Amino acid sequence: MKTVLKGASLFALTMLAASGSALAGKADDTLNISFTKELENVDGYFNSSREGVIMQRTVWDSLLYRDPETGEYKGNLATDWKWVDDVTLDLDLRKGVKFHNGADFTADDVVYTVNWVVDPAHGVKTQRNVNWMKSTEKLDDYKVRLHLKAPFPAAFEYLSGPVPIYPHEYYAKVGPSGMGQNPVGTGPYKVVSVEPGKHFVLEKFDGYFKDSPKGQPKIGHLDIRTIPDINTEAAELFSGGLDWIWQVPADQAEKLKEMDQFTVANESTMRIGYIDMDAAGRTGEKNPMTDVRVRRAVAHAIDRQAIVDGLLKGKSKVVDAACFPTQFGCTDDVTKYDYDPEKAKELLAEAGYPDGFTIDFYAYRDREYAEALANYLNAVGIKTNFKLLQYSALRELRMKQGTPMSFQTWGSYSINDASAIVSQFFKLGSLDTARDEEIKKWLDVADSSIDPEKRKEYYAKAFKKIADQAYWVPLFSYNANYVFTKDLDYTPTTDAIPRFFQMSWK
Amino acid sequence: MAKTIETVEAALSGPTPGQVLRGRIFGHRGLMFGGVVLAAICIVALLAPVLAPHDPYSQNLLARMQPPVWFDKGTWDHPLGTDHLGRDYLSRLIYGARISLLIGGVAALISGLIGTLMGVAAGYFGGKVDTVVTFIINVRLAMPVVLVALAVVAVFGGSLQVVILVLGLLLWDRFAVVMRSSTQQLRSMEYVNAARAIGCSTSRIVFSEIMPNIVNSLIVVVTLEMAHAILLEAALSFLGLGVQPPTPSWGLMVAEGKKMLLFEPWLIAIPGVALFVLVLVINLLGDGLRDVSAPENRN
Amino acid sequence: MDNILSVRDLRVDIPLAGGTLHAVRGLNFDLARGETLCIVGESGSGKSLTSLAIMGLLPKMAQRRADKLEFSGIDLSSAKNRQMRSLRGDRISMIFQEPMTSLNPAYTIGDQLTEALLLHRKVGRKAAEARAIELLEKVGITAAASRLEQYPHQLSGGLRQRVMIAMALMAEPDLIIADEPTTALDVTIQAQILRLLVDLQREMNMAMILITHDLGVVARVADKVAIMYAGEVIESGSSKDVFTAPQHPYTRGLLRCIPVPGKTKPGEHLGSIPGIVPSLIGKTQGCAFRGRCDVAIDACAHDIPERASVEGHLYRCVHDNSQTQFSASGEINTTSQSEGRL
Amino acid sequence: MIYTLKRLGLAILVALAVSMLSFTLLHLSGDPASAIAGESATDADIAAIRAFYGFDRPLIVQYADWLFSALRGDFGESYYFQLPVAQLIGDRLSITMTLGICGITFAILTAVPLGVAAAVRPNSMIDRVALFISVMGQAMPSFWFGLVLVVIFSIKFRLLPPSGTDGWQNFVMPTVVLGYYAMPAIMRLTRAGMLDVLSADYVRTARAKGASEMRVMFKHALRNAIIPVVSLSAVQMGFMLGGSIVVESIFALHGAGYLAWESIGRNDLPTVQALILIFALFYIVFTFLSDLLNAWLDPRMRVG
Repeated sequence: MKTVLKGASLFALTMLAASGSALAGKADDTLNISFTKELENVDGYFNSSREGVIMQRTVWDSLLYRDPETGEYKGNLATDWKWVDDVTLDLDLRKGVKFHNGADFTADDVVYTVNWVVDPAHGVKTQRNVNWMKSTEKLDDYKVRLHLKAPFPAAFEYLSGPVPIYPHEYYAKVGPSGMGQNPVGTGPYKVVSVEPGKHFVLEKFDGYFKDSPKGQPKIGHLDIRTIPDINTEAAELFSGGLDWIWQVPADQAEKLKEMDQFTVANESTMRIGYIDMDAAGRTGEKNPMTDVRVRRAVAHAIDRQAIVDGLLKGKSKVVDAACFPTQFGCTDDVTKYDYDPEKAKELLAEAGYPDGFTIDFYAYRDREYAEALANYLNAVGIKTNFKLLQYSALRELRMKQGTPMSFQTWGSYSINDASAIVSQFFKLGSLDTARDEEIKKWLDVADSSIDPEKRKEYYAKAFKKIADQAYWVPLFSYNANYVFTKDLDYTPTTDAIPRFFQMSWK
Repeated sequence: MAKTIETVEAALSGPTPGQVLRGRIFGHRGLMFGGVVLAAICIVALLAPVLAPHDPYSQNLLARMQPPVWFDKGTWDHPLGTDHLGRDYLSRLIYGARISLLIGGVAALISGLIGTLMGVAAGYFGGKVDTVVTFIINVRLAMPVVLVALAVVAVFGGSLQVVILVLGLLLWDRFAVVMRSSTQQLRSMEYVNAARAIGCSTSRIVFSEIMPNIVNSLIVVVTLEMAHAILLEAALSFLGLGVQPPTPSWGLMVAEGKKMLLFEPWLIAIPGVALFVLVLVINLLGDGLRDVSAPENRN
Repeated sequence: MDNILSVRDLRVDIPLAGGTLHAVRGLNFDLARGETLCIVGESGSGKSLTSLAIMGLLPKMAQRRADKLEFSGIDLSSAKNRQMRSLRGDRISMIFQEPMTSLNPAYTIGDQLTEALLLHRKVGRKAAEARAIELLEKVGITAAASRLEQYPHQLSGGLRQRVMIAMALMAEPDLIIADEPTTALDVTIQAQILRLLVDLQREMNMAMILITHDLGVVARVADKVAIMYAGEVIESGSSKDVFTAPQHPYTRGLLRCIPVPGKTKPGEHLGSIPGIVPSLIGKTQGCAFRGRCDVAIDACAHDIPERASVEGHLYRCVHDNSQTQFSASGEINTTSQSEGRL
Repeated sequence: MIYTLKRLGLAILVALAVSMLSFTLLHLSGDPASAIAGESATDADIAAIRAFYGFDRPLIVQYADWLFSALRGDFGESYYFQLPVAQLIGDRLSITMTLGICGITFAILTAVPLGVAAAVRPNSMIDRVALFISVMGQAMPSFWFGLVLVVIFSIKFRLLPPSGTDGWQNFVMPTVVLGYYAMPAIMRLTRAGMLDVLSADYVRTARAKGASEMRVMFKHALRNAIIPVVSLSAVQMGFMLGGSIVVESIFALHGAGYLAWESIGRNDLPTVQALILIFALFYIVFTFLSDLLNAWLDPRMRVG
């Protein structure tokens, strides 16, 4: 038994070390990529997954482009833009751009796409991406006017992200499912074949317009497969069947790095983890979470630094405010709770729980982290009744009845603006567990003002109160590990959107 | 003369039935091995608080995945190493025996109750009852177990109770099929007819005439379904829809160690081997009991 | 007359957990073409094993030994499997006692009838089927041609046994062994089938070993009789000798159990022999029948000599019974016990 | 004929009951709208989706609606993929079917000869080996076995690809894992059946005809012993298809089992619903076919 186990692990390691990347994709100019999740529909308006965002940036273009290095907005399909007033934006469009199917890009495509997606009857999956727009009108063949429903400071962020432009004649003909199966865009790669959810083959689009801010695609082919199991992924990597994998868990990434056979890159992402508590008492008046001292006790009970060091590793950081530090409006100047189990116990005793209490603790992902959190809570006397639900089931529960306590994460859809997180959850919506009128008022001001300084001021007010009242216990920011062949030149970005068009062979 | 007859008779009369049974039990290697190891696992499970060197729930995030003692970096403080949260693996393994046995035992009990009830009713009453029960069995068999179990656990959320209940409610088919045919055979037996003729009540006939005679095959099915339930729980946990952490179930431990299969294979090997041994000995016990209770029907 | 089958000191041992079961102990007989040997005995007396021993079809665990086991000049005791196979179904064939289960349920009558012929002779399917039809008609089955397409389960027991007989005759064997061919059948059919079998045997001039416990049949058809008890032949000889002058107390008991038309009065008890057959496991000595025998003496526990009353009429008993004739009544108990009843 | 019709009617009833049960069970999860909406949807998104798919109607209406569409081969549209479920499944089913057929073939091809050999020589070495293999197979968790195979054959020896569906090589390990799951039961039944049949009178009859051991074994004995094995194999095949989830997830075979698992996680009800029904139908069809095959093998079961 003993020798068998020892033998087995030695065996596994030596054979990993022994294998090279004989079949690496550089030779046939194909980057072999794996996603761990099935992508439901390549049509970016009808998926809500990270893989969808990646495909959307690869196959299509939006009106604007935000440089991930500088954060500066550049023209993509638009060349120039100007606010007419708070709710009207005029855009000049780029000439000479062609879709993959040969059609010319004109104002008709923008008008059709925007007017189609803003209609709720068409069932665009992520309404927030489009429902701030009212309509578009064509001013001439290469000029459009965009009408907003209300002032929307984050408009550029959205226009440069989740609003890709589709060829109007084609989309009118095939609709979302046709677009999903035979995608046509203007982007740097065109889709050669699609097996829904399984396998996508992309080819460099030779007709990609020369002065795109995205740059020109360099690698000939992208071959994307879905491999759900990290072990299989790693095995494929070793056998040369894959050149690039990502979302590699910290432990595996560490081991792969030790072996020094691949490039292991780590970059932080905009996703943060937090504990959500039922401060408003939706699950019951006597719910201990309604007491601010209990919530503060929770904050003091958790050794966030140990979780970051032991579990998340990489570029993850402890966060104190309910936002990701680079987001516009985010501030670090809030109440901080250090790890102090004794203080947590004192606070609990003060609140009338000298012996602690038992409470339902929900989570939907990263079981490991949630389990570690539960263990910290148990240690100060908060006995957790741990429940891991599917995301949808937990969300349903939170919206209908609320949950006393849950481990949540939010990736802000890679929108580098605080509104993408705090305004989602603290404006008395069904997922607002604090239900603080004051915070809502501040956020309303911050969200709709177009004066950046005023926005910052009001967001700061909100973050301070959230921290002070410990409505959430912000925990840490996530990171992503990318493991790829040493032949590949690639640097990951904070927004966790791999840009294949910027990768090249060394 | 009388003496010769005695000798002849002595030559004819073998050992008593009790002796035969005892001889068969102790002579059956699989049965003995299965019985002894299973008993040992049960004892370990019962004495878990005494035997476990650490609290199976106490974590140390800075001492995660320490290897077992036989690796270079292993220490005797954690003879089987620590898991992904730095919890003592041996302690979790010992407590895990309780969970696996509980899941196997209670699930088999629930399914045994349902299946036996349906099987005996169908076999005893025949006619429409039999038709209905056979139909229900058919429906049950046609439902893809893993899929339905996954869906139900996904709907109700995984917890020990839910998993046990789901397995119990899904695995009764074999009980029903076996009990139905056993009861059918018994019902036509003379002593059952006799009991009916002298006016015994149905429940009396079922409990004092039928049940004692099907208990042998019942026990065999119980062992099979116990093993089945344990394996199925492991599969559900592997797919992420089994019992919930921090419960130290072996199935869950395999699932948790799965991610590190390539790098720390011992993480999955230890609970995997424990699971394998447990299921193996339960099966050996079941096979052995079947051989012993009906040697002519081996396999 | 040349013997087609010669058996000397045939033994069948079955090793069991509790010791060796000596199921057949030192059998001797000769059989010539055209002759019928009837082997008579209770169940467990070893008569079926004897027939299987000759066929070479004993269960794997059983061990066969013989000083001589010669069929038509071929030494069966040393014959290779291949040679045995070429004899079976061709020159020696067998009819089993269970017509209900002796036919393969998965194949048609025609398939099973023609199988032996196709295996042993270079004949085409057509010819084999023609022969099958001919034999089916011979065994008294009407619409023989259409029967070939039928399956065993579509036939009654009597018909199946007729099929079995036809099957055994397909290759015109020299020796036919019929192991209680009528036991499983209705009494009315039993007689028909036996009659048929004997007629065919005579017509084809085959040697036949008929295993039965119907003494009435034996009296009618046998040329030779061998009475088996507990693995041993305790009396053998020509049918006439054995029936008219039974020597062994067991044989006499048996004969008393047959109702004789005209002699047995209605309502009169038939004879029966109380007691049970002793275990044959381990070393046995002396007369196996002594536990049930009314004339047993202490010497019965020792070796029993083989005696001859007349030429070819042999029996094993301590008493020289040819000198002391038993009367037809008295010594042998006539209460109706079922144990030893045939 | 009447028997066949009755059998068919029963099969349809069973299928109906399964669909009704699973439909109810799945809709106990409540409103699937938030699942469809995805992680970053707002309340408004969910309300729009709820109205769009008609989740506000009574359950029975939704079921009836679903059933009548399903009868026309229309299983609705996947919430997740925005594609007709029928098309989605049709695509994946061929993989699962290939896997199932390979798996059951592997199981039969190993189990039957092993079972026959074990029955011919009970308690011999080969019998013990066969028993050992079957006991191992019954106790070994299939995900563990699959992962061990990946480590050995994909990484160590690089003989077989660890994942994907590009060629026959991709199916070797999944076939072995899936087949080994079904093999012990088939092996044991073959052995028991052969033991039974080998002591049957008609086997002795065949021997008495001078048939060779091979002929006795395969023509006379196996033909009869195989009848219950056929039924069992059909049942196992049904179980295998439904249980291929684990194997498909390990080897990244994008078959129907894997789709089912993912769809459960995504609350993609139309897909899960259709898959449960289709797996049930497979089971029903397989058992029906095995009855027909048995009737061919065993004339006693032929009716009319």
